[in-house]
Amino acid sequence: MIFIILLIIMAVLLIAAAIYSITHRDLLFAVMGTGIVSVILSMFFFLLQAPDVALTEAAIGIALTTIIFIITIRNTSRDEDEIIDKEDKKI
Amino acid sequence: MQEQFNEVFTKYHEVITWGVYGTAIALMLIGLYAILIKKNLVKIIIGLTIMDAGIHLLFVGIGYIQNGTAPIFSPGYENAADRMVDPVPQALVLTAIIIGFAITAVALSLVIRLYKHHHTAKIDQIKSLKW
Amino acid sequence: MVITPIHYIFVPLVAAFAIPLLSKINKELPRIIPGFVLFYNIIISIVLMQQVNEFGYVSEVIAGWKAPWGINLIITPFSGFLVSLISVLGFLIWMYGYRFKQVIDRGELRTYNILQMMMITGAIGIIITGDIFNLFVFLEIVAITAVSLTAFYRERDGAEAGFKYLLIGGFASSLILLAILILYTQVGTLNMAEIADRMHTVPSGIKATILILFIVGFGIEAELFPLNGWVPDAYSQAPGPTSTAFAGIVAKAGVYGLIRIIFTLFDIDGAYDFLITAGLITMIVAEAAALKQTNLKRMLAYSSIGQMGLALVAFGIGTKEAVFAAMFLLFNHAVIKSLLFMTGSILMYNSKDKTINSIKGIYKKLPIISLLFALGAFAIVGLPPFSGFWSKLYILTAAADKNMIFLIVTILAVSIVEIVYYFRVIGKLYFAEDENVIEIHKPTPQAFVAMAVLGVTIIVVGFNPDLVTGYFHNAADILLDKASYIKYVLNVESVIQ
Amino acid sequence: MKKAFVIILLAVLGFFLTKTFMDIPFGENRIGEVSSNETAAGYYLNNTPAKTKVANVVTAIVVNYRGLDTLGEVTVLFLASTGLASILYRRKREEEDAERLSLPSSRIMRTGVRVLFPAIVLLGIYVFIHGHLTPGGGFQGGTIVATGFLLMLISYKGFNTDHNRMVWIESLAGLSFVGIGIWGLISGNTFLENIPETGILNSLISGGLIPIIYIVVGFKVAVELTGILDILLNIKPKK
Repeated sequence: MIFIILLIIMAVLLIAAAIYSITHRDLLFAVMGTGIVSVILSMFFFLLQAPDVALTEAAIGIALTTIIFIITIRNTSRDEDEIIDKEDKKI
Repeated sequence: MQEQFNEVFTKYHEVITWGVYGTAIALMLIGLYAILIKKNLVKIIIGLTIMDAGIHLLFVGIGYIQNGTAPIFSPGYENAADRMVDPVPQALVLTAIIIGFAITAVALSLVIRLYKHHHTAKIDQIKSLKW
Repeated sequence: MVITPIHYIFVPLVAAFAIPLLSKINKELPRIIPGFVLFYNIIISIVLMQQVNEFGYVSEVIAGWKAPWGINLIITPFSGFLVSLISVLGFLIWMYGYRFKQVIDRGELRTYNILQMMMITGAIGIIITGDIFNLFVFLEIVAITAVSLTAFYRERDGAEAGFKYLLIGGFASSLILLAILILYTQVGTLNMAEIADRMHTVPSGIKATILILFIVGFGIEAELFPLNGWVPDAYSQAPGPTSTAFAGIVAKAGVYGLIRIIFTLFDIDGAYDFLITAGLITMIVAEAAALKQTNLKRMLAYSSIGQMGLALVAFGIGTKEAVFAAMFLLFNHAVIKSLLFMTGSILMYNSKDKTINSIKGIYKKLPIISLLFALGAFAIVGLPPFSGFWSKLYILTAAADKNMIFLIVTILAVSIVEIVYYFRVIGKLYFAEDENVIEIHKPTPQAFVAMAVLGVTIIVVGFNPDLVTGYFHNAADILLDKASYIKYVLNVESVIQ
Repeated sequence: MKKAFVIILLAVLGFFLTKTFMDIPFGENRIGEVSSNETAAGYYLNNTPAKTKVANVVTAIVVNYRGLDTLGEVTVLFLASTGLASILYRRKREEEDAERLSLPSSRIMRTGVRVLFPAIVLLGIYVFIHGHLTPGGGFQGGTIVATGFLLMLISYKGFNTDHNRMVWIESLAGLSFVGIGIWGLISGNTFLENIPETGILNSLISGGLIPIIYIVVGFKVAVELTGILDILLNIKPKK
């Protein structure tokens, strides 16, 4: 029973985080959204008896992908539509 | 414990199927939507990452076997081969995750360079080549 | 150590991993080592082709696990022909680009050489592997190197072309991954021979889904319409040797992947009709687009797409004669288009603004290059007695055997379009007044040798097509004989000598 | 307009994918009887403990049965870092006044990172040494080590990776991976063959060459990812 409850909660959270990161205009928050997707995905993998994949996703998806996205945003614009003044995008 | 799990699994099989396959396909579609609609290059790459995440989930979901254990022969379980989940999709996903990361890194470095040239990261403002 | 197919993979890898260290010793080493590696590829090809001629197949298992369990490499007459072609072209491209960007920094020189060598290795890997997921890995190697090379020049719009390629390529690789997954759930294996063996058990609806995903995925490397949006940009922005490699090597690997999957893995009849339709549309659209290009390299890129479309049409006819003609066309296209890109890059480099208009009368300053370009142009439109004529003739006869009148008319019409735009360039090159007073950068002697080899090949094969046709007939027979492939791979015990 | 078209396209695609995957029952055993060796997965599960003496079947597949994939994967990472360097290439002068991305780090943060750094690196090394026994392995361990270096790079302005040493480690790790493969060829077997099959299942020294290859992969992945992060972190920010 716990299996199903966890699975459903994770499924909902995954989709919610994905939609959040797609729709949010502030790219920094959008990237955080992908980070959350990775966290939940990693737990999902663990639930589906794939500890190796879970560990990889945790290490690559949560830490490294997020940081390279943040570096990119620092070097480009933080606002998706680039309306906010470019001076204000310091991280 | 096991019988109980099996009973619940069979009873809610449809819900579980949708919970795994449905989520994975939804993630893919959300990612694809961002790739096709969004104008910001970083958002497009976020879409690519999310699409990949969906495919990876689909891989692991395909490999899962009811009541299976992780494919590791830990001490005391040396003869558990017949109730382990499928290890092949897991090995493939491992490769796919690393390759996906490499592609993301190269894509983001291209975005940085494009921004330096054009002072924008929006696809409709970078048009020296025909899109 | 006996030469086996794995030498194609590990020798370049050793070189690639060692070059960063060796470049500390001598600045010239990163330039020279790829040459040795690519020359060794030719030696491997010669040795392996002898074995292929003798036994029909050459295969090798990796890590000691025989075929369905481990990864195996297999060389059939068709893939052996492509691999040898790529090896020779790779070496010529290295010669052509040997002094390329003479005055650049050490770091950049190193990356350029590593990436160019690994792109060729990745293409060879796509062709010789017998495992569907391994093919995906090699495809990614090609994609990453191709993107980095496209974005190599900082002053051009390479980054944009590269991003476009990366986006389309990333999408394609996701689709191929998905196709592999669905295939795995149905047959429980990743070995291509075993997949082909078990394909009849797959429900036809799922089979069609998998095939569509594969076609879209590989169509991007094989320049299939409408997935070829990246081609003209990448070809025109990449360095000269790299665009030659795109046309001569990467496109061949993409076509090979598509053909291997449709001919060996699947047994759907509709796939052949699909190939004809897709090829025809690709051909017509590309040749029409080539007509209105002003940039020479873009024009060559569209022409290349058109030729790939023609090759797919020929494969799609599906008879032995047609498959033979398609292989001949692939050979001709690789040789001729490489020559055109090599000479075209030099012409472009010496013109004022990279348009066709600005090469007016350049032949006075670069007579040999202009002559070679004209030779390539005559050959690719199919004028006798050059080699391009024979492949087009064989395709037309193959189509005539099956009474495909529409196909014949279209191919002839497209040839006229080709003649128009190639002759426009030649007209500009030879018969227009010289207006530009620019300094001419002469190509290096090595580049001359590389181009001359290609030019001589065109003429020799043009006068003696029998030199190669016998081999292609044999290769076509074996490509269509799926059962012998399956039997050979699944019974293999160890390396066949 | 474009939005509506895309949504219709996605709906059609979603419908077909759902339809395809709903035909593949979730949780069903597709491996078949393990001892029958009918599917690849069954063969691996049946033979791994006896033939390769590796407890973690995923490791056995990644490193041994499908070793060429792993070699290709390491190559992809290597080429990505090479390509990244060429895409973001800067001249020497730019490099000097480049300002690294760093957190506005307090003393607590820096002390914390200094304490954590050895622990993280140790954890990473533990993960890739035990790749054949527990979940994890070269890729995971290498990534964890790279994360440790990332923390150091962003919290200490003065901390720099020794570029020269990184090139050495990267090249040597790559060469030894290929070298292990060539050893198989020279000794009359096949490329990447797992020759010394000694050891007892579930002991640290078991599985022949598999743990060694995974350790090499761990070093290579760690250095490559650190290199990628180093290049990206040192970009000169725009004014």
